[in-house]
Amino acid sequence: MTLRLELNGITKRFPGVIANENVSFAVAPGEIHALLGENGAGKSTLVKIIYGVQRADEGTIAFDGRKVEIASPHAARSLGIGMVFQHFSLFEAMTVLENIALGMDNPPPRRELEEKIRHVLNTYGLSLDPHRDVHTLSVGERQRIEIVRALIQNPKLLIMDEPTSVLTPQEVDRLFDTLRQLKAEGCSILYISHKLHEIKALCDTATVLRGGKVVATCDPAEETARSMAEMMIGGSLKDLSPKNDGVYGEERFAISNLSAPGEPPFGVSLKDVSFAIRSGEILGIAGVAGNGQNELISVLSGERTDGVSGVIRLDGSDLSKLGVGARRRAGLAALPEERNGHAAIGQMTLAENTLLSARGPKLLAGSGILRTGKAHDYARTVIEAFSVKATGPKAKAGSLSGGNLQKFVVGREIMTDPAVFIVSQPTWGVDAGAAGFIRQAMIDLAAKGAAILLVSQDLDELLELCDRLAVINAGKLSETMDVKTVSIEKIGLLMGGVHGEDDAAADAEMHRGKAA
Amino acid sequence: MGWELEPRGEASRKANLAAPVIAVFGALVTGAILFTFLGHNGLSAVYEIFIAPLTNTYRWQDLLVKAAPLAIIATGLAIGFRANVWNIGAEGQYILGGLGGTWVALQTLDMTGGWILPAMILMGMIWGAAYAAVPAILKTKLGVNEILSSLMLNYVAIQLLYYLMRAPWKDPMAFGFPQTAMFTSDQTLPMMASGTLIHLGVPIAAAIALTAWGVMTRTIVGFQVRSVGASPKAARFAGFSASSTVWLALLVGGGLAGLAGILEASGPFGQMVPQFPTGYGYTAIIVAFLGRLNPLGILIASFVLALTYVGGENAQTAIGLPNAAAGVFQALMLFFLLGFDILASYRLKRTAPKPSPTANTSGVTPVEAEGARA
Amino acid sequence: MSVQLTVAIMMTIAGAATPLLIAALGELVVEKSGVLNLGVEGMMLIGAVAGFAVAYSTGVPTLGAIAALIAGALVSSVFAFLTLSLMANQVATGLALTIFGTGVSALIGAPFVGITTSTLGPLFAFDNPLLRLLFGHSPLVYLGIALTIAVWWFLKHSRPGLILRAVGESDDAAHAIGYPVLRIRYLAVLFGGAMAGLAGCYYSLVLTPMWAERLTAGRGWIAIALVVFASWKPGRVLLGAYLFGLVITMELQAKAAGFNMFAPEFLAALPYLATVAVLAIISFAPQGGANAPACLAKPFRATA
Amino acid sequence: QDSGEGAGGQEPVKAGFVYVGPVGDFGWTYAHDQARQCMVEELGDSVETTFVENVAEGPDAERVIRQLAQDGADIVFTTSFGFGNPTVKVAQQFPDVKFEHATGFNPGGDNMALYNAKFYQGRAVLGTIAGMMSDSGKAGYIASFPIPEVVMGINAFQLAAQKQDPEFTTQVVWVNSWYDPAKEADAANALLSQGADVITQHTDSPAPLQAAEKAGAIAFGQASDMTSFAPNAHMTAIIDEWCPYYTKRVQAVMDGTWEPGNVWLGMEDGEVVMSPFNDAMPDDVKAAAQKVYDDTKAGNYEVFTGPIRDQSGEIRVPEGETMTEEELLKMDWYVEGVQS
Ligand SMILES: Nc1ncnc2c1ncn2[C@@H]1O[C@H](COP(=O)(O)OP(=O)(O)OP(=O)(O)O)[C@@H](O)[C@H]1O
Ligand SMILES: Nc1ncnc2c1ncn2[C@@H]1O[C@H](COP(=O)(O)OP(=O)(O)OP(=O)(O)O)[C@@H](O)[C@H]1O
Ligand SMILES: [Mg+2]
Ligand SMILES: [Mg+2]
Repeated sequence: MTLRLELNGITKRFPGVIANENVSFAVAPGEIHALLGENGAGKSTLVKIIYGVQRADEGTIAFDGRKVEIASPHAARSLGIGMVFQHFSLFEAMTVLENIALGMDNPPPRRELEEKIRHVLNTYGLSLDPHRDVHTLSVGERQRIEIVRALIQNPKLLIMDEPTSVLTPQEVDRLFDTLRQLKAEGCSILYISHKLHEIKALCDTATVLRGGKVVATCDPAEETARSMAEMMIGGSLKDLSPKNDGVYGEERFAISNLSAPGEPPFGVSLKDVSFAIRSGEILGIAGVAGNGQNELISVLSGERTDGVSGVIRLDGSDLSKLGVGARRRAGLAALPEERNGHAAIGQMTLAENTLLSARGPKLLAGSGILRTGKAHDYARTVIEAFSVKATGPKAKAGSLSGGNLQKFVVGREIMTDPAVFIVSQPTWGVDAGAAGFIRQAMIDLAAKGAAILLVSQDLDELLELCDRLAVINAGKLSETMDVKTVSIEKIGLLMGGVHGEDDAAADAEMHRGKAA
Repeated sequence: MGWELEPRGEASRKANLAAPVIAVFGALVTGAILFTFLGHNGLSAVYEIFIAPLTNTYRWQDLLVKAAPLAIIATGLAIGFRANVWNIGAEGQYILGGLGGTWVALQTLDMTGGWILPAMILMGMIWGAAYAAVPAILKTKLGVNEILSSLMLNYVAIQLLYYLMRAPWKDPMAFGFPQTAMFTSDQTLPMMASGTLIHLGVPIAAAIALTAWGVMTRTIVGFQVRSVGASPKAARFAGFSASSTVWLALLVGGGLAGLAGILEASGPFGQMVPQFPTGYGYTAIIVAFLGRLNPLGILIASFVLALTYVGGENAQTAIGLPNAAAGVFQALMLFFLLGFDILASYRLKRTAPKPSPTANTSGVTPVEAEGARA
Repeated sequence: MSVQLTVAIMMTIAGAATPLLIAALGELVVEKSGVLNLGVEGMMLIGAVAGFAVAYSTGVPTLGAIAALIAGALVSSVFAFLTLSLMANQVATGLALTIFGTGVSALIGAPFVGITTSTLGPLFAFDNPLLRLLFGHSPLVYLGIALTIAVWWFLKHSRPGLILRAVGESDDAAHAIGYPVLRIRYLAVLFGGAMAGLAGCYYSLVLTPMWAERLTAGRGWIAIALVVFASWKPGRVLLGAYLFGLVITMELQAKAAGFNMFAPEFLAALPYLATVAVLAIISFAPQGGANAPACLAKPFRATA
Repeated sequence: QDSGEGAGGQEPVKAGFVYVGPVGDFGWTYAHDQARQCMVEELGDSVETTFVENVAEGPDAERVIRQLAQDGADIVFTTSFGFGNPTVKVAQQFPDVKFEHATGFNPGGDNMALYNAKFYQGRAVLGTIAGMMSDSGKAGYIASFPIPEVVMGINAFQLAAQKQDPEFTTQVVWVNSWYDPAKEADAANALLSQGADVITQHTDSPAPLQAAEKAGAIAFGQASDMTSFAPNAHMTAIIDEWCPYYTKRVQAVMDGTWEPGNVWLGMEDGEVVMSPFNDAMPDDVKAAAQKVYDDTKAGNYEVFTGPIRDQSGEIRVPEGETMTEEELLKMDWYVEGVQS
C-alpha cells in the first residue's frame, strides 16, 4: 500500500531555534495521526511545511508515493492537502461563500459552488448559511467555514491544528463524527491537540515531538493521558498539591443582578448574573466561547462600565462605579484570555508590561511619573518566581512563547496578592508542564485566602481546580453546582443552552453552536 | 542568492542611529550622480545644498528659524502617531492657529500691553486644537477614519483663510490687497537677541520637544499614549480610555500645530496673508517619521529638512541649480530615510540559495528520483 | 436654458470630471488592496509631463497617453518598493512621492514650456449638439466610463478582484491561504500609478493641452477625497466625479451668468466638506462603512 | 581689502532676482526671467545674475532676499506683490544694497525702489478689438483676485470696448488663483457657453486661449505672445517688457547713479507692448487698435477719461477729467457694463 504522506528528515531552522530537526514519519490512507508536543515543540511549523506555508531547510516529502516540492498552499491544495489553521484565516467583511471561494484554487461559478457547499454540509451534517457575512458568525460557525473550505476540495489529507479549543463537548463530538466519516472515505488526517483524551478517543497513531525532534511514536489507545504527557515533556509530571477541601472563609466577592448590553455590533449581553465566592474558594465558569465570558470579565474588571447595572461587592464595598485602576487598588485582579494584545503588549518589554496592571498595587508609578527602576525589579521578581523563560525584564513580551508569556502575566497578577483573582483560560494552548505550574499557583493563591473566579472551556481543568461550577450560556449564568456532584452530561447540556428536560426545541438551538 | 529581512529581537540602538546616517549618505551619493547626470557638477551641487549652509553662521539662524515650526508641529503629530492617531490635518490646524491669534491681534490693534502676545498665542493654540477636535469627535463618536477627515479639513481651512483675507479681515489701507494690517510691536514675537533672526519660537520649539520627550518616556500619560498605540485592548486592560487618548492626541497635535501657526504669524510674517500656509503641516509629517516619532529625533530631523530648503535655495544662487532639482533631491533623501528606517527593526541577512530546483508556476515539482517510481 | 448651453455645460462637466474619475478609480483599486498612496498628485504630474513630451516628440497623442500610463506606473513602483518591500510608512512616503513628482516633472518639462502639440481631442466633430454630447468628447472621457464598469466588474465579479479585496481585508489570512500579498499589492499600486499618470495627461493633452509646472494644481488630492466620498465603490466614484465636476462647473457657470450666491471660497471648499459629511454618514450604515478596507495603510510582513 | 579688483578691471555688478513662481510658468515669472536674460544680453559681462524661483511670499522670501544680499548682490529685484514687506525689512538691514520691488506700494527706505507697469493701457487695446469684433457684444473676463491692478484692467477693457459698442458688456469670473490651468479652462468654457465670444484673462496660463480656440472665439495672450497655443483665436497679447527697466536700473548701479523711485511705466516707456496682430483681424480693427496703441504711446490717449459711470449708472469721473494715478492704484469699483 502506498503511504499517503511520508516525511523524511525534515529540518527547519529559525534564527536561534531549530523548530524541526530531522523529523520523519508516515501517514497511511485513512489514518488519523496525532502530532503531540509541548508549546514550541514544532508541531505548527511542521504542518505549515506540509501545507506549503513555510519551506523546510532540509528533508523530503512524499505524497501518495511521489516525492514532491510543496512551494505554496496552492501546490498543497492541488495535491489534495487541506488545512484548518490554529488561527482562522477568514475575511470578516466577506460572505461565507466568498471565503470558501478564496480558499479554493479553481472555484466553480457562484451557483455551482453554492450547490457544492450545500452538498458538503448535508453529507457531513453541518449547518452554515453561505450568504452570511463572517463577522456576524460565532466562533464555532467560523471554524465550520474553515472545515467546509477544506472538505469541498475532497482532500486526501486533512490537517487540523488545535481545532477543538473553541467548541462545546457536543460540537467536539460532531466534529469527531465528521472526521471518522472522512477516515472511512479514505481521507488521512493529521491532528494536533493539547487535549490528550481527545487524542485517545480519535487517533490511530501519535507522533510525539520534543524540541523539534521526534521522540516517540505510540498508539494512543494503549497509552494514558499521563503517559503521553510524560513523553512530551521527557520527564515525569508533577502532581498538583491538593486543595484544602471545604475550608472557606467569609464571602469576599459577591455579584448581584449584573446586566450589561452586548458590545456592539455582535456582542452577547449579560443578563442578571449573580454569584458569590468565599475566601479560599475557586468558582469555575464553564461555557462555549462567545457566550458572554469575555463580557463578564470586562465588566468585572471595569474595562466596560457603559450601560452596566448591578452590584459588584468586594469585602462588602461596592466596586461597580469604579474604573479599572480603582478596582485594582481595591484588590481585584482580572486577567483576560488573550495574552498578547490584551493582557500584555508584545512590542513592549516585560518591565513595561508590569506597568499595565501592577502600577497601582505595586506602586510602580506615582503622581503621574513612572518608576521605571521599580518596574524593572518587579518584572525580575515575577520572572524568577514563575520560572519564566525570558532573557530578562528587558525582553520584549512578544518574544516569549505563548506558555511563558502566560506564566508571566499570571505571575504579574498573582504577585500583587489580590483579594479577588478573576482569570480566563489561563492554560489555553499551554503545554502540560506550564499548565500545571499555573494551576498550582492559583491553588496556592486560594490557600492564602483569595477568592478566585476561573473562566475556562476546559472542563477537565474546571473539575480539577474548582470547588463550585456554573455554566454561562447566551449571557445567562446557571445555578452554581458543587463539582463533586455534577455530571458532565448536564454541564454539556447547559453549555448548549438546554436548561431543563422540558426544553426539546433547545436541541435545535444547540446545533447552531451558540445561541444568538 | 538573495537578501532577506530578519526581525531584531530587541531594537538595536546602534542600528537606530546608523540607519539615518547611512540613508543620508546614500542620498548624497545618489544626489551627486543625479546632478551630474543633469549636467551640473554633482559634487558641488551636493556641497552647496548640504554643506555650504552649515559653514555660514547666518544660515544657521535661517535653519533654526525654518526648523522651529516643523519641530513644534512634528512633535505634536508624533505623539498622535504613537497613539495610532493619524492626524494629517496639521496644515489646517496650523492655519487655524494663525487665524486664532490674528483674530486677537485685530481686536487689539489699538491697544498696548504685554498681555496681548500671550493672548494671541493662547488663542492660536485654542483654535488649532478646536479644529483638530472635529476629526476627534468624528473618530470617537462615529468611528470616522481621521486620516481622511483631517486631510479634507486642510482644504477647508485654506478656503476659510482666503475668505477672511478677501473680505472681513482685509486691511482697508492695503490698496485692496487681501491681507490684514501689520501687527503692532506688542503683537510681534520678540527676537532672542537683537541683530539675530532667532525669535522666541526657536527656544519654544526646543523646550516643547524636550518636554514631550520627558512626557512620553517618563510619565503615565506618555505610557498611556504608547499603550493605546501598541494595543488599544491592552490599554483598556490597563485602565486607559482609548477615546480620551484620541482626544488627547488630536488636541495636543492641533494645539501645537496652532502654536506653530501663531508663532509664524506673529513672528516672521508679522501679519496674516493668503500665502500663510506653505505646507509645514505636511512636511512635519515627514519630519515626524524621519525623527522616528521621538521628540529628540524630531529636533534633528526638522533641522535636516530645513537644510534641504535653505540649501536648495543656496544651490540655485550658487550654481544655478533649478529649484525643481533641489526638490527632487529633497524627495530622494526622504525616500532613502524612509526606506532605511527598516534597518532599525530588521537586519538584512544574506540567504543561501535554496537547494530546491526551479519551481514551476504551480509550485509542485515532482522530483525525478528513482525511488519515487512506485 | 438653450440646448446649446445645456450641452456645453454638460461637456464641461465631463471634462472636469474625467481626470478625477480616472485617478480616483486607480486609487480605489490601490486602497482596496489595503494600501494608501497619497502621492496621486505627484504621479499625475509625471503622467502629464510624460504624456506631453512623448506626444510632442512623436506627434502621436495616443503614444503620449501610453507613455503617461507607463510613467505613472514607474514612479508608483518607487512607492511600492518603499512601502511594501521596505515597509516604510505609507502616509509619509506618499507625501514624499508628491514632492518627487513635482520636482521631476518640472525638470523633465523645462524644455516643453510654452509649446503646443497635437491633442487627444474628440475623434469626431459634430454641429448637432446632441451628437456632440454623445460622441464629441475626448476618447479619455469614454475610457473613464468604461474603466468604471471594468473596475466595478473586476472587484465585484472577477476572481482576481475577490483576491484583491481579500488582501485588503486581511493580509494575514490571505497570506496564510497562499496568496502573494505583496505581489498583489504591487500590482494594485502600479495600476493606481498608471491611472494617475493617464489622468495627468488628460490635463496636458486634452483639457489644457500644454505643459507648465504644477499643471494639475492639486487635483490629485481631490481624487483621493473622491475615493472616500464614494465609500470605495466604483459606481459612486463615477457619480462623485461628475458631481464634483458639476460643483466646479456650476460655480463657474453661475459666476459667468452673473450670480454670486455664495462666497466663492465656500464653493471651493464644498467637495471637501461633502467628503467629510459622507464619511460621517457612512459611519451610521450597518457595520460602519465596511467598504473601507480593514488593512488600509497597515504595513504587512509575511511571517514565513 | 580690495580683493575683487583684478587685472580684468571692474568687478561685474551682481543682480539677484526673486521669483514667486517657476520660470517655467509661461506667465508672470517667465516674463521676468526673459527680461533678466535680455538684460544680461544687453549688458554682457559687466553683470552677473542669479535668481531663486518658487519662493513663497512671507518669511521664505525674506530669507532668500537676505541670502542674496549676504552673498554679495548689488541689486535685488523682488517680483511679486507679496515680497513687499520682506523686501522692506531686508532693505533696512543692508543699506548698501539696492532693492527693487515690483507691483508694491510700500516705499521703504532710500535704498529701495518700486516699479510697476501700466498693463491697463494694453487692456484698452484689447477692449477696442473686442468691441469691434464681437458679434454677441459680450466678453468673458477670467480674473484672479479683486486687487486694484486687476480691477483697473477690467475697467480699461470695458471702457475701450464700450467706445466701439455702447451695448458691450464684460462678464467677470473670479478663479481665485493666478495659475490654475484646469480651472481657467473651465471658466473660459463656462463663459463661452453663456454667449461670450471674446475671452480675455488676468491669469497666467494659456488655457483660456486654448478654450477659445476650440470654441472658435477670439482671445488675447497674457504676459507673452501665446499665438502658438491658439493660432486662430489669439488676436494679440499684452507683453510685459521688463527688459528696458532692468537694463536701465542695473546700468545705473554700475554707473553709481542709482536713485530710489516709484515708477509706473507704460507704453510710452516701452514697458508695455503689444504682440503682432493676428492676420485674421480685419483691417479697420487693426487700424483702430494700432491707433489706441500709438496714441497712448504718444501720450494722447488715456482710457480713464470721463465721463465714466460705475455699475449703478452714477457718474464717477466727470466729462473731461482724467483719473489720477493715485486714484487708479486704489480702484475698487467697476464701470458700467461690467458684470461681476
Ligand atoms: N516564524 C518564526 N520565526 C522564528 N521562529 C519561529 C517561527 N515560528 C516558530 N518559531 C520557532 O519554532 C518553534 C516551534 O514553533 P511551533 O509554532 O511549531 O510550535 P508548536 O509545537 O506549534 O507550539 P504550540 O503547541 O504552542 O502551538 C518555536 O519554539 C519558535 O521558537
Ligand atoms: N514571526 C515570528 N518571528 C520570530 N519569532 C517568532 C515568530 N513567531 C513565533 N516566534 C517565536 O516562537 C516562539 C513560540 O511561539 P508560538 O507562537 O509557537 O507560541 P506558542 O507557545 O505556540 O503559543 P500559542 O500556543 O498561544 O500560539 C516564541 O519564542 C517566539 O519568539
Ligand atoms: Mg502555538
Ligand atoms: Mg502550534
